[in-house]
Amino acid sequence: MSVATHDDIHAHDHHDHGPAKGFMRWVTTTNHKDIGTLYLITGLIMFFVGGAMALVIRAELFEPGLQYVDPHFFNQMTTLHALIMVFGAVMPAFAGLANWMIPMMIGAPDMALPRMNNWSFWLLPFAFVMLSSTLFMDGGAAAAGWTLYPPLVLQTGNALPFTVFTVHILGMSSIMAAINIIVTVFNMRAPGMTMMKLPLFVWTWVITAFLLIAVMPVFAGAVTMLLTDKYFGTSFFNAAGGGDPVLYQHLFWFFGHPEVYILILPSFGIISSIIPTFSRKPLFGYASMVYATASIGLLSFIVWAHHQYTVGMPLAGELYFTYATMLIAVPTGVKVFNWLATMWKGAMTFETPMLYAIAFVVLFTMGGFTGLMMSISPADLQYHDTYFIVAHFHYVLVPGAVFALFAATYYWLPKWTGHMYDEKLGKLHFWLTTISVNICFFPQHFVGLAGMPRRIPDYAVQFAEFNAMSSVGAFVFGFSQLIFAYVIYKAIKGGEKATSEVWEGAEAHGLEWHLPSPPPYHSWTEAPDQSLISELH
Amino acid sequence: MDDKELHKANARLVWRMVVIALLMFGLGFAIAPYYDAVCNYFGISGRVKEATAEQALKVDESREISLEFVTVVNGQMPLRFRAETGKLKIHPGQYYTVNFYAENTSDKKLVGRAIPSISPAWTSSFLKKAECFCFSEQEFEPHKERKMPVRFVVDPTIQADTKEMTLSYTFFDINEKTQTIKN
Amino acid sequence: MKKTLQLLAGFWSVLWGVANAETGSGTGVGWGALNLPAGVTPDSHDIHDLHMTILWICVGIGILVYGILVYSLIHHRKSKGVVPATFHENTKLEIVWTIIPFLILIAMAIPATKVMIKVYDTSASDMTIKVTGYQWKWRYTYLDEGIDFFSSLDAKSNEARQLGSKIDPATVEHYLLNVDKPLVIPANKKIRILLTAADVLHAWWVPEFGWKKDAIPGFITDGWIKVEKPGIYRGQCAELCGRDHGFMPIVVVVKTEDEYKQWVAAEKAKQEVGKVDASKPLTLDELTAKGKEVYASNCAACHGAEGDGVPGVFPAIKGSKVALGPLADHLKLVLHGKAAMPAFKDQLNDVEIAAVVTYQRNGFGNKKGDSIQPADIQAYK
Amino acid sequence: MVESGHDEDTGEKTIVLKPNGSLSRRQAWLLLGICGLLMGLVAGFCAALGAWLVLPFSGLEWILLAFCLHLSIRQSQEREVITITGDLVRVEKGWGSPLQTYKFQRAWVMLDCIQSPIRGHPSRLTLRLHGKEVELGRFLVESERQVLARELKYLLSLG
Repeated sequence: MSVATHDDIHAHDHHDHGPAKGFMRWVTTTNHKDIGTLYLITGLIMFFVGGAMALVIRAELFEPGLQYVDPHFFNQMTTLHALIMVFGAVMPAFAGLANWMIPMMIGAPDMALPRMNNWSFWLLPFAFVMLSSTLFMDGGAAAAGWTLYPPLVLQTGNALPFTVFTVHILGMSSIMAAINIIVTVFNMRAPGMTMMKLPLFVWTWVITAFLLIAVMPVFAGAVTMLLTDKYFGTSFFNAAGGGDPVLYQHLFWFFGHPEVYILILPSFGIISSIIPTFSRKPLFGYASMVYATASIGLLSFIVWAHHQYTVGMPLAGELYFTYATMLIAVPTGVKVFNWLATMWKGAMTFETPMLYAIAFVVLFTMGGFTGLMMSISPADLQYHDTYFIVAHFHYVLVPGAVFALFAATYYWLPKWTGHMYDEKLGKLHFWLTTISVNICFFPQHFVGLAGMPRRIPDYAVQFAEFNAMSSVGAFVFGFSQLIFAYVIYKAIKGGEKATSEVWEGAEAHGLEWHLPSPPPYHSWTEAPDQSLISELH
Repeated sequence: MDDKELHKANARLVWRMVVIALLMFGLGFAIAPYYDAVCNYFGISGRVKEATAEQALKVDESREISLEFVTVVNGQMPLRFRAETGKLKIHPGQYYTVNFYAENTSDKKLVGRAIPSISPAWTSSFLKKAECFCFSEQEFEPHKERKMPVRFVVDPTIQADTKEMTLSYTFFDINEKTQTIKN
Repeated sequence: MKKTLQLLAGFWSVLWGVANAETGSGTGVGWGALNLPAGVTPDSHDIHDLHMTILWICVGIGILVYGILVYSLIHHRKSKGVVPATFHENTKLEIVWTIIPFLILIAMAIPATKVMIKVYDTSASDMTIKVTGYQWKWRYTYLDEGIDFFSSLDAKSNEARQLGSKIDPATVEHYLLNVDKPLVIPANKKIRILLTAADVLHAWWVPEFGWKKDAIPGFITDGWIKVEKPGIYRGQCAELCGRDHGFMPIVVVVKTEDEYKQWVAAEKAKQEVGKVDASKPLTLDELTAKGKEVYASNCAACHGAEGDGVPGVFPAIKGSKVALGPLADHLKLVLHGKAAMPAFKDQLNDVEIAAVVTYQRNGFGNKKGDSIQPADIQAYK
Repeated sequence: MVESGHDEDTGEKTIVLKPNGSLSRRQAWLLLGICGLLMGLVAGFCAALGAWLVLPFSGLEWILLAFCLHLSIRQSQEREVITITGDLVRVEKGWGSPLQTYKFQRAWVMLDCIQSPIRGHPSRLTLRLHGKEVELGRFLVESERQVLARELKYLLSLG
């Protein structure tokens, strides 16, 4: 590694060169903005890929009977849709935002380890090519759901080792991104930028990064054990050799629960940046927001088995996980109340980012309510593995994480490109998306309660109406996203010049608004003035 | 750093990467025998004998627990597996022997392994076995039946309101597994 | 277009039904179509009540939160000329909205705990039924009666659910929720359900009974039911278990105690008959007719209703070497299985095996012309 | 950061340049300790359940974290010490101890501050004499470099 050490330092030698030209600029870049852009574009592409898979699922479910795909292929679609959306769309998009914004927000010229930053991005395209290639293998891609539960997943053909290696590569990429963020935030803050002055987006990402480095090894270990069980005759999860298939579930969810918070905590940060700006008021309860995020992070380690209420845990276990899970409602509630209090008596305007932020608060709270219902173990014996669950987690992930990403994109797009986006198209995108997302997912609550299990390619006729409605919503939602892609394209190409402040009064809400739009290739070669920092909050 | 030096450094890096790739590839082949060796050394082979030596316990005649025996054959294993009795009323502290029978209904030799499971799960620590066929490999000649005794006791310290327990054995085909590995 | 109109009409009728529903009932149009069924067991009533309680608490909190939000959105907007306030902290308020949710949670946890303890109490049951999950059917074993049978998707649904079957599911009664042989249990008896699986994870779930539980290979899990009123209750496998996860329904027929006893007697008698039958020769037509039924519920899932199979995954029977080759090889494959092909030795009796093999050798244009008798199967064994 | 002072004994004028680093060695160890504890607990818990394969992954990750922190801190411990005596300007560069030393005749040395032609790109500050050149404070932010340039110009011109 001595070579890398040398090069990391060496990278600073090139500060005085502008960006290289052409394709190689992007391959060799160590610039946090370039890498952020790459991450964001990858996230958007994978959002469309995963979305296309969702549309295959919804097309098949439009009416009862099998019309288009074989059930085995359907299962591959549900599996890959989830893996791609989680690891391909949402996580890279958040990593992209972190790369773009964190150095600008803490007053640093770049990320702490630019070379590693490049590597952690460029692992992703290879991972996704590998994952997609499994679709064309003998026996098809993994079809056991994104949770990859054994023994079912061990019936996968040649795709299993590729899927497992994809997970390893994705894990490596996220770990390097997380470590980079931790090191950057701890060592690269501008003088005067204390921890309690960090913008909430940075705080939520730091906590996310800690969650990532804590749980990624568990997932890596668990999938490796799947591999050794299948190919090397070990019996970690094989009852025949004295193993336990439920152990995998414990390991998976020990990773998986913090993982879902990895998907939502940065959204909290984004929403906490946007609401104060458009309410023209400081964020209410900054300190309690930080503590609430940290306690959500901590709680996420001790509630995992609420995903497995039906595996036959001892009664004491069921009750413990019920109580622990219910507790999460407290810090989450604090966050929602703080956002409400921020809006209260503000002078609100409703540009697209604010619309998305408000929709986030409303719809994420919906997902929170169903989450609270599911935390109650006896009730979850009914909800478990039904469409009620599907509705719940899509409410927290689509109008939650994805809406936060939309909001962030509209909020910072003028800063990134130097051009205002098309407000009319933005609003059109917002209304189409918000209405269709509800048409898509709200009826799923009903079919779930009425008894439709999840992950089935075909269903009994009494569920037909709501499923048809849900499919219509999904298609409208899917195609509305083309508007989003077009708005971004248009803003990159040109448009009304954005000021450095972009939004009225934004300067009070973060250092990034003191840089010109678009910001210089290296952000804070000029240290932010102490007075700017002390004015924050 | 001039060009010549850079060129040298790059060449070195390439060589290092090639060596690392070869090592990783080799490790892939080495890991299976290595795993076996480690397991043999530490005695982790998954073939743990769960039986403990018989000890004298105070028999609690006043209490009776209904113990149910369940047999399961996993997958497509051609085995007819049953317990001699479906249910037994037992006193905690007293030793009992129950015979299990398994018949190979195929023309081929079978190797199987039985895994116990106890319900309610928390009672499993109270059911102690002095003799058991579980976890060890069992061979079945074609069309032959084998008798496999289980000798056990329920610890008298078990919670007073325990009235029912279920002991299940599931037979897994080990042949199948060794075959898939060879493939 | 016509399809869409039909769907819209159907959707309208559901909403209309909801609006006019007086009472909650488990089936048909009404609240049941939108909400958790009230159920037919003590556990399911408790769970339903608990669900409603939490739902209303959530609705209450929702009204409060959304009310404040909407008020703020209407009154605190810049276009109304509001001057933004500058407050950004209020310790007292923050403590209040930490403590109050905490108290609400405690109020929810108490009934939840009570219900959970009841659900877990499987003691003092009247009978035990072992349920084993297979890919993709259920096996029911009455531990006390010695009755043991498989239960898989009924032939009609199975035919209609094939890709490109051109059969409208709406014309199939209980589409995907019907089986060839349902589980039969007596009403008002506490029945312990013991769950396990033979290959991968499954989960046994009848919504009207209030709970589901995973079936895990090598392990047993349990639950109990005490159904209050006779009737037919339907459910499905709830844990992804492979290709045909969506096609392994559960049907439970609950009979009065007397009727149940009659059923048990008849079932035992039938098992005797099955043995006698085996020695009687059958005609080719009888065999193919019976074979078609057996094929539909046991083979069609993989090999296709028309014997076409799935290229590269499941071999076709139409024109296959096995079906047109020596009988011994064909029987060996059916009886003992191979790789993904299950062994049907213990799942089907001799008559059924003879019939299905005959059907395979003579159906799908495989004009082999031989009729296999149950006696041949016994001889082969 | 630019710190200037006098050597008490010799009365030499010294300027110490260091890059911004908000994490001290001690804090870094604390951070590593907390992460190690967290990851150790998690991996230990999994190993206790029987999933010991998590341990090597956790271990590798901790080592990577430690390595990255080490790199970043090493970068922020880069130092440049400029000492000005009667007729000599000495520049020492290094980490911990001086690795490179440059000496210039005070009377003849030239101070150059070149603005980058690209907007927003950092300027370069160099000392030059007879084809020998050394760049100063590459790791400084722009405003600090300007302060340094002004101070050096003043000190050198005092003659």
